[in-house]
Amino acid sequence: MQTVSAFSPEFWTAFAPETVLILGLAALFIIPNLGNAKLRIPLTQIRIPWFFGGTRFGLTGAAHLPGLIAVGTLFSAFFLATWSQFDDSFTATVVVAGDIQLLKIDAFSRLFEIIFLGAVFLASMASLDRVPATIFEETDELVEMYDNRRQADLYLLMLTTALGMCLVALAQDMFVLFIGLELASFATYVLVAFHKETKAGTEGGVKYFIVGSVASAVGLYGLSLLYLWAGSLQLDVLAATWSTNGGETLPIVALGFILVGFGFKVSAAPFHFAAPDAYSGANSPVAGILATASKGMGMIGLIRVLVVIASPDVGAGSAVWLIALAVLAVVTMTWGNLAALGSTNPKRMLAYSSVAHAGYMLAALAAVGAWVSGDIEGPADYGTAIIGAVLFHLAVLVAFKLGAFLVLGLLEMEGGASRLSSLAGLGRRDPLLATSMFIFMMALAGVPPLAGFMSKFLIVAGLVKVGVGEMWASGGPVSFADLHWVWWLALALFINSAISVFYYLRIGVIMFLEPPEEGRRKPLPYGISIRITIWVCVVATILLGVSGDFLIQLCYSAAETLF
Amino acid sequence: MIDPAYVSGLSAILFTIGLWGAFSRKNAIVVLMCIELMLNAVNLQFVAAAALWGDVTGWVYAIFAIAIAAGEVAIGLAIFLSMYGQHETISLDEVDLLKH
Amino acid sequence: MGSTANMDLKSKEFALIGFLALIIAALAAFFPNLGANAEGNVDWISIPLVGFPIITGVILLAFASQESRTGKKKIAAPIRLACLCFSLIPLGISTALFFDWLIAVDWSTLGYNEYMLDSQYLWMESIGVSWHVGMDGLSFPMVWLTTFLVPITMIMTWDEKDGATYHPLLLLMGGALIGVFVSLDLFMFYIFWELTLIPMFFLILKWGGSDRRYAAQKFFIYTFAASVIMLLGLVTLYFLQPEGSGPFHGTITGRTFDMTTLFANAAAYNLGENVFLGLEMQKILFVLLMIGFLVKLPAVPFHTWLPDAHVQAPTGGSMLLAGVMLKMGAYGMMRIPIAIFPDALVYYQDVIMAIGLISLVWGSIVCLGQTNLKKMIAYSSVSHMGIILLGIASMQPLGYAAALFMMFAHGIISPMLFAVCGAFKHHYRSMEIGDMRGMAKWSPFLSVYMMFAWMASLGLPLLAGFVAELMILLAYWPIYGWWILLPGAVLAITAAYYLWSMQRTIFEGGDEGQPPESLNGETPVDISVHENIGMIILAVFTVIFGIFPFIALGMMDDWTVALFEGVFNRGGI
Amino acid sequence: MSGSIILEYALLIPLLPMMAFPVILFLGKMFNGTPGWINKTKEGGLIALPVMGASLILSIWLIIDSLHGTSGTTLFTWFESSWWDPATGAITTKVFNVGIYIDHLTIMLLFVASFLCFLINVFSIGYMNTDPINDNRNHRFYAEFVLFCSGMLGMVLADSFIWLFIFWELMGLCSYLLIGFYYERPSAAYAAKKAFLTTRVGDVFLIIGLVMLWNLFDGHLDYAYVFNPQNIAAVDAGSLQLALGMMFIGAIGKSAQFPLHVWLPDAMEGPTPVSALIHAATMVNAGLYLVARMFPFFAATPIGSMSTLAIIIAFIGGITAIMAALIAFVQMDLKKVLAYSTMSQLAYIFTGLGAAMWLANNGHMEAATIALGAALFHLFNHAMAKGMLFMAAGSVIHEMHHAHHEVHHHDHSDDDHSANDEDDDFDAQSMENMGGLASRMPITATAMFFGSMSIIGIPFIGGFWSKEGIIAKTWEVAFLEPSFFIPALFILCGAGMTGFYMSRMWLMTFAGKPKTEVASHVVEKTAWIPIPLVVLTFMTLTAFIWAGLEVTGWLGDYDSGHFHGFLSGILYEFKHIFLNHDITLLLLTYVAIGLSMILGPLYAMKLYGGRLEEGQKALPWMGWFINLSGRVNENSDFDNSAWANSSLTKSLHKRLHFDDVYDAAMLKIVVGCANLAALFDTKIIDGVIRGIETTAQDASTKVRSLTTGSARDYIMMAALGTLLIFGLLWGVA
Repeated sequence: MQTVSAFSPEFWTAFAPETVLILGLAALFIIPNLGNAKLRIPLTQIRIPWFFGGTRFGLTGAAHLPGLIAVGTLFSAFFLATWSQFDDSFTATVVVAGDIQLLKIDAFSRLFEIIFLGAVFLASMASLDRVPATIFEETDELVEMYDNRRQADLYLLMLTTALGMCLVALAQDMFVLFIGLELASFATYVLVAFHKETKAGTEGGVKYFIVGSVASAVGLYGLSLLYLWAGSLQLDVLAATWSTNGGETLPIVALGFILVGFGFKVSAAPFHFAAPDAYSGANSPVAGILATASKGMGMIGLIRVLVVIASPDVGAGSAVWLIALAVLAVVTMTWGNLAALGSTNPKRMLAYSSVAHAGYMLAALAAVGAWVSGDIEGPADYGTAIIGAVLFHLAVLVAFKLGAFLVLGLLEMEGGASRLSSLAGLGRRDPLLATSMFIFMMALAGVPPLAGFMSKFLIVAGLVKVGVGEMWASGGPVSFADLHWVWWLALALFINSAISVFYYLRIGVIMFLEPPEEGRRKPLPYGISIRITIWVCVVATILLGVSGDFLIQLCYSAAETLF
Repeated sequence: MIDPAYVSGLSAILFTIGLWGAFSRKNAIVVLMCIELMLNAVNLQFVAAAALWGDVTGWVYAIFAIAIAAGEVAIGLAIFLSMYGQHETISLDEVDLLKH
Repeated sequence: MGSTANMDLKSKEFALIGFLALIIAALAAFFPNLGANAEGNVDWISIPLVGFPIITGVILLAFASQESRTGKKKIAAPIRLACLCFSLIPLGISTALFFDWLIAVDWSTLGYNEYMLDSQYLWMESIGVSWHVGMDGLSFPMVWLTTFLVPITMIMTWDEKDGATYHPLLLLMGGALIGVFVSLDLFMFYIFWELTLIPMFFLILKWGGSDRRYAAQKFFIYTFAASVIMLLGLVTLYFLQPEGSGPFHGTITGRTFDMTTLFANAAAYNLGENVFLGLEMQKILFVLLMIGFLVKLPAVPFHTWLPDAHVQAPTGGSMLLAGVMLKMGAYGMMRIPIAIFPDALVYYQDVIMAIGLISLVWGSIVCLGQTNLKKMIAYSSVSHMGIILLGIASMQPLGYAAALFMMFAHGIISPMLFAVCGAFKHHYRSMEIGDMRGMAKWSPFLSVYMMFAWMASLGLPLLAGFVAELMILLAYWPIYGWWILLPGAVLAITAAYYLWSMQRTIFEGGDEGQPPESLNGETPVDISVHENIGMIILAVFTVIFGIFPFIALGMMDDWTVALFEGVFNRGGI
Repeated sequence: MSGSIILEYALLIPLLPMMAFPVILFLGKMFNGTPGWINKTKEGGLIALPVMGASLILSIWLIIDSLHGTSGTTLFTWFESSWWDPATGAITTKVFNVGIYIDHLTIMLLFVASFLCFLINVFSIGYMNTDPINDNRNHRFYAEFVLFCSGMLGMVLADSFIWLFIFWELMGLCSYLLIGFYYERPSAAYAAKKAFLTTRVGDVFLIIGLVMLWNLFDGHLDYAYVFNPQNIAAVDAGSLQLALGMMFIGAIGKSAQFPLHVWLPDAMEGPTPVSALIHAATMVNAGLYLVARMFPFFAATPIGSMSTLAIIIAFIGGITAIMAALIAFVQMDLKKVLAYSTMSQLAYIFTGLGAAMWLANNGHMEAATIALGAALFHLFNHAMAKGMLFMAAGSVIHEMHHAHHEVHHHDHSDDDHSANDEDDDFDAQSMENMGGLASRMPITATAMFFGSMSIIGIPFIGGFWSKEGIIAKTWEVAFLEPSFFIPALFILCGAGMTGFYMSRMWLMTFAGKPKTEVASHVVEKTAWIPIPLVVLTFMTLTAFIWAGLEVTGWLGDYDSGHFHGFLSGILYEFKHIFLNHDITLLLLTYVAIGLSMILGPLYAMKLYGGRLEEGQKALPWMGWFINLSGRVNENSDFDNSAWANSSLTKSLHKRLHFDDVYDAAMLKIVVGCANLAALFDTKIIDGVIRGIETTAQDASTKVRSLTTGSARDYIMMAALGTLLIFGLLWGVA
C-alpha cells in the first residue's frame, strides 16, 4: 500500500479516472463556449481575439459535441478504472493530508468506480439519442433541447454525478464521503428536473430535491453527532472508538440518523417515497442512473457505516442495528413488491421494484452483521461472500435495470412511456426490443440463467450460509431450530420474488399479447446509440448470468479488502 | 468558554424545529429555509465538537457544510423557479400530479 | 400435405437453411469429441442433445423475429422445415443410444449413483457449479421420450399459425426439457428447470385460447413460486454438505452443487447407522423440495394451474406439457429428495400415499363432471400422476419401476389424447362434449384414434398404460391392503368417463350424425395427413411398449434395484 | 412339462387372428366400396375365414397332441421387476412370463372356441354381407371379430392368471366394439357402454383378486406354480378364499350372473353373429372358465376351509337361473329370449361348479370330479346348442327382413336398414310377427328344434347328459350341506321353466299360422348360413358319444383322466341315470325329466301351440310335435289372463327393475357427485389461488395510496421511519 499526498504527481496517476473526468469537465466548460469574441483593450481600439463567447464557431457549437465529449471522457475513465483493476501492478493507494486519510484506492473502491462510471457512461451514451418526452409540449422546445448549451449542461451534470460517486467510493473520511454524496446528489437533483418544460419533470425534481436534502441534512446531523462523540470522522478512528465504547447512546443515535441519510439514497422504505416520483419525472437514462449508481452510492455509505465502523463483532450491545436492519429489509422488499404489483406506470413500477431490490441488499447486510456480531461461528469468508454478493448485485443491476429504463427511453423518444399500454404491441412492432425488455424483466424477477438470477441467488446463498452456519458437522443430526433467524430472511426474499414475478411477467404479456396503442403503429425511431447500449445491457445480462464467475471473483476480492 | 453541551443542545433544538417545519409547512421556500435551519444545527454541532476536541477539522467541516448549504439553496431556488413556471405555484401540496 | 404448397423456397432461404445445417452438423460432429470425459468416451449429451436444440432454436427465433418485423411470410416454411430436421438429430442420437444400450449395456451393472456418458466440466468454480451430465435408467427413458415427442409434436401441429416462431419454440422447449433430465448438478438442474417455463409460457401466450392471458400467467407464477421454494431447499442442502468434498467445490463457498457428490455423501451416512443431517432436518428439506415437485406434478390440491394451462394451451403445447413437463415433477422427486432423504420418505410415506390417492380419486371424479373434452383429459392426467405417487409411496422397487413406466407410458399416451382434443378443436371448433353426436360418421380416422387413445389411457391390456397400473396395484396391496379398493374404483370411473365422453361425441346421432353448431353448417372434415402420421406413430409405440414393456422396463428395474441397494438397504428402516 | 413341436407354435393360434386384425382393418380402409373387395373377399370375410381355419387346425393338432395330461411351455419373459424386503433388505426378482398351458379344461374350451369361431365366421359371411346396412363397414366387423377370436383363444391358452386377465379385457373391448357396431343407434351406443362398464366393474375386482393372489403366492400367478398343492397348502386358506371371491366377482360380470347381468340382454343390439359367438358361445364362458380354473385351490385346501365361497357360487347360480328363466317367460324378442336362456344355463353351470367346489373342498373327490365334469360338459353342450340357436334365430331374422323388404317392395338400391326400423315399426326380431315358419325354413327349424331340446334337456339329446349330472350332484351336496337346498331347488324348478320358455319360443316362431303377412313370404335362401346349422345340429345330436366316452370323468380331472370304452360308458350312464341305486337321486332324475320334458312343453303348447296352415308341411321329426301342440292347444280351455296381468309379470316385463335402479344410481348419485366435485374444484380449490391474487392486488392499492404525492407527507413518513429505527435500536440496546 503506497501513500501519496494530495495533488502530488503520483496522485494524478493513481487517480487517472477522476483526473480524466475533471479534464472532461473542463473541456465541457470551455469548448462549447468558444467563439470569435474579441476583447478590446480599454482606451484603445485594439481588439485581441479572445475566443471566449461571441458567436460560436460552427464546429464547437455543434449540438452533438458536448455529448460526444462526455461519452468519450466517461468511456476513457471507465476503461482506465477497469484496466487498473486487471493489471497486476495495481496497489492500494492512500491519499493523506497531514495525518488525515482522505481517499483510498483499493479493489473495493475500484469496483465501485467501475460500476458508477459504467452506469453513467451507458446513460449518457443513451442520452445522445434521447430527445425529451414531448407528448404535451410544442415542438420548438425540441430545438431548444438540441441547443448545445443545454446539451453541455446535461453532460456537465452527468460528469459531475460520476465524479461525486467516485469520490464516495474512494472516501476514507465520512465527511469526504458525504461531500461526494452531496456533489452527486446536487447533480442528480438537477438532472431529474432537467425537463423544465414538463410538469412531471419539475415536480419530480422538486420532490426529489426536498426529500433528498432533508434526508442528507439528517444524515449530516448524524455525522456531526458522530464527530461530537469520537472527535474525528476518519473511518479507522471511528471503527477503533466504536470497538472500545460502541455501547454508548450517542453513537447509536448518530447511527440512526446516518441510516436515514443513506436509507434515502438506497431508497429503503419508508424513505423511498420520492423515488417513484423522481423516476417517473426524470427521463429514463437519468432514472436508470438513480436506480443503479446512486443506489450503489448509498450502499457504499451503509457498508462503510455498518460493516466498517459499527461492525458489531465485539463490545457490549454491539449487535444493535441487526434487528433494525432486518426489519427494514423485510418491510422494504415487501412494500416495494406490493406497490409494484398494481402500478400502471412502467417507470413507477421499475422504481418500486428497485425499492424491493434495495430490501434484498439490506437483508444481505443484516446477514453480514449477524455473522460479524459473532452469534454464528464461521470462517472469515462468510461476511466476505455476502458483501461480494451485494457488490455483484449492484454490478449486474446496472445491466438489466438500466437496460429496462433505456428501453423505456426508446419508447419515450416516440412520445411517452408513462403507461403500461405504451408498451403494448412491442412484440409485433419490434420483436428484438421486446425480447430484450422481456429478458430484463426476467432478470429482475430472477429467472435463470440471467444475471438477475445469479445475483439474487448469491444473496440468498449468503443468507442461507449464515443461517446454516457450520452445522453440517459430519452429516450428523441437525436441528431445524438451530438455524439462525437470518435463514428466514432468505425465505422472505424468495416469497417476495415469487410475488414480483407477477408484475414483471405482466410487462411481457402486454408486449406480446396486446395490440399497440393508437398512433403507435409505425416502427420505433431507430436511435443507434441507445440501441447499442440496450444490446450491451442484454449481452451483459445473459453473459453475467451464464458465466458470471470472473465478476463474482472480482466482487469477492473487492469485499475481502474490507475485512 | 461555553460548555459545548449547551451548544449541541441548542443545535438539537434547531434541528428538531427544522425537521418539524420541513413537513409542517406548505410553502416550498419556507421548507427550504427549514432545511437550512437543520444544516445550521449541523454547523453548530461541528463547531462545538471542534471546540470540545480542540480539533481544527471540525471547523473545516463546518465551512464545507456551509458551502453545501449554499449550493443547496442555489439549486433549490432554481428548481422552484422552473416548478413555478410549470405549475404557477410554490405550494408543495398543490404539486401532486405524480402519485401512487 | 398442406405445407408443401407454400414451400416455394427462395434461393436466399435455401442458403440460410443450408448454412444453419452446416453450422449444426459441425457442432454436432465436432463438440462431442471436444467433450471427451474422464473415461474418454464421447460426450453425446452436452452439445448434441442439450446445446444443439437450444442454440438452433434461438438462432431460428432470431430469423423469425426478422420475418415478423419485415412482415414477409416466406421464411415460415423453411424455418419450420429446419426445426423438424434439427429436432430429428437428437432423436436419432438418443435412439441410437437406446438400441446400443439395449443390446450392448447390461444396466444391472450400473450401480447406484453411476451414470452412462457421465461427463463433467468446470462451470463456475467460485460457487462450485459444474456442467455435469449423464444418464441412467431413471433419466434415459425420459430423454428418449422428449427427443421422440418434439418432432411428433411438430409434425402434428405442422401448420400452426406463425410457424416461424412456433416451431423454434418447440425446439427450444425440447432442449430445455432434456437439460432437466440429464443434468447431474443441482444448479444446472434448477436452471433448466426454470428455463422450460419460458417457451411454454410463450406457447400458451401466443397460440393459446381465449383466456390464454390468465392461463399463461397462472402457469408461470404458480410453478415459479413453487420452484423458488424448492431452490431454498436446494441451497440449504448445498450449505449443509461437508466442506471441500467433491471434484469441483467452490473456491468461495467451499461446497459443490454436484449431485453425485451429494448422493455419495448422503448414501455414506444413510447406509451407516447414523442419519444424514438427522431426521428433523431431513423432514424440513424434504418438504421444501417436495413442494416444488408436487406442484409441477401436479398433485391435488396444487393442481388447479393444470386445467387452465391445458385448456388454453395450443395442441403442441399441451402435448409437451402433459407428455414430458409433468414428468419433471416425478423425475425430480425420484432423483433428489427420495435418494438422499430415505428416512424422511419413510416418515412421510403415508402422507405421500394419501396425496397420491386423493389426486387419483379426485382427479377422476372431477373428470366425470367435465363438459370440456380437453379439461377432462387434463384432470385425467392429474389422476394418472397420482398413480405415480402411489408407486413411490409403496416403497418397493416394483412400485418405483411402475412409477417410472407410468411416466414413460403416460408420456406416450397423453400426447395422443391431447392431439385428439386438438383435432376436435381444429376441425370442429368445439371441444364441448355433447355439442356433437355421431362424428364417427364424418371423421372415422379421428374416431379410431380417439377410441384408441381413450382405451390406452384407461389402462387396456396390451397397451402401454396397463403394465404400469398392474405393477402399481401389485406393489400397493401388500403395503396398504384394502385401500386398494380406491384405485380399483378409479379404474372403473376412468372407464366410465372415457366411454361416456365417446358415446356423446363420436357415437349416436343417427345416420347423419349431428355436427356441432360451431361449424355452422360446414361439413366436418377428417384429420389431415400429418395429424394422421403423428397419431399412427404414437399409436404404434403405445402398442409396442404395451406388448414388449421389457424394452424400457429392463433398465428401469435395474435402476430401482440399484437405488434400493444404494439408499434404503441398511438392515431395515 | 413336456414340450412338443406344436407347443412351440401354439402361440400362433391366438397370434394369427391378432395379426389379421390390422390387415383387414387397413385393407378395408383402402379398398372400401370397390367391387373386388366386396365380391372377392366379402369385405374381409374371406380373409378372416382362412385365418380362423388355420387356428382351428392348429388347435385340433394341439388337442390331439396333448390329449392326455398337462403340458405347457414358457415362451418368453414379458417383464421382470424386483421386490424388496425391508426387514432383511433382500431384493428378489419377480418374473412375469408369457407361456402356454394345456390341460383337459384348456382342450375342451380351445375346441369350443376355435370350432365355433370358425363356424360363426362362415355364418357371418352369409349373414353380414347380404345385408345392405352393413355395406362398407363389414371390414370393421371382421377385424373386430378376429381380434375377439384371438382374445378368446389367447385366454384359453394362457399359462398365468395375468395373461388370462389381459385377453379377458381384450375380449371385453371387442364385445364393446361389436355391440356398438351400429354406433349411430343411440341404443347400440348405450348398450356397448353398459356392457363394457358392467364387466369393467367385475374386472376391477378380478384384478384386485389377482393382486391378492400374487401376493399370497409370493409373486407367482402362473398355473404351474399356483396349482402345485404344496404351494397352495402353504398359503392361508382364509385369505385365499377372499382372493378367489374377488376373482369370482369378475367372473360374475363376464358371465352376466345375478347382480351384474344387466348388460347381456342389451348386448343383443349387436349383429346376430356377435350375439352367437360372444354372448352365447364363447366370451360369456370366460367367467365359467375362470371359476373352473379355481378348482385345484378347493381341492388342495383344508377340509371345509373354503365352503363359503362354494356356497356363494352355487347361490349366485341358482338365483340367476330362476330369475333369468322367469324374465325369459315374457320376452317377445327372439334374441332376448335366447339371451336370458343363456344367462340361465350359465347359472346352471355355476351351480354345478359350486357343488363341485364344495365337494372337492370337503373331501369327496370322486363326486367332485363328476360334478365338475358335468358342469364343464354342460358348458360344452350349451356352447354348441346356444351358438346354433342364435345362428338359427339370426337366419330367421335375416329371412324375415328380406321377406319384409320384398313385401313392402323396397328397392334395395338406397335401402337402409335402421331407416326402415324408424319408418315402419315392423320388428323383424319379435316373435309376434312370426309363426308357421317350420315349413318355410326347414333347416333352421330343425336346428332350432334340436337346439332347444338340448337346452331343455330332453333325454339322450345334448344337454340332457350334463344337466342331469349337475342337478343330481347339487342335490347330493344339498343332503350334506343344507344351505345347498335353495340353489338345488332353484335349478330343479329352472329345468321345468327352461322346458317352458324354450318350447314357447320354438312354437311361437315355427308352429301355428303366420301371424303377419311377412311371415308367410319367408324363404330360406341365403347362402353360407345353413352350413353351420347343419354341422352344429350334428354336434348336438352326437353328444351322447361324448357322454359314452365318460367325458365327465375326463373333464373333471384336469391332467390325468382318460376316456373309457364307449359301450361300457354308455351303459354306465344309463344305469347311473335311470336306475340309480340311490332312491332319492332316482326320484330326482324323474322329477327333473318330468318337469322339463312334460310339464314345461305341455304348458307352452297350451298357450302357444297350433297347427300349420293348410298345405304347409313340416319335416316329419317336427311335424308330430306341431300337430301335438295344435291338439293340446285346441283341447285346452286354459285361461292365462290372471298370470299375464299379475304384478310379477309386469315387473318381469321391466326385467325386475334392475336396469332402472342401476341407471338411477349411476346418473343421480355418481354423476351428481362428479358435478359437485367439479364445481368444488373450480370454486373452492382454485378460488383460494384467485383469492390470494386479489388480496395481493388490494394490498397493492392500499400501499400505493400511501404515496400521496405531497412532498411534506414524504418527509413526515421519513421522520416516522427515523422514529421506527430509533425504536428498533432501543429495543435491542
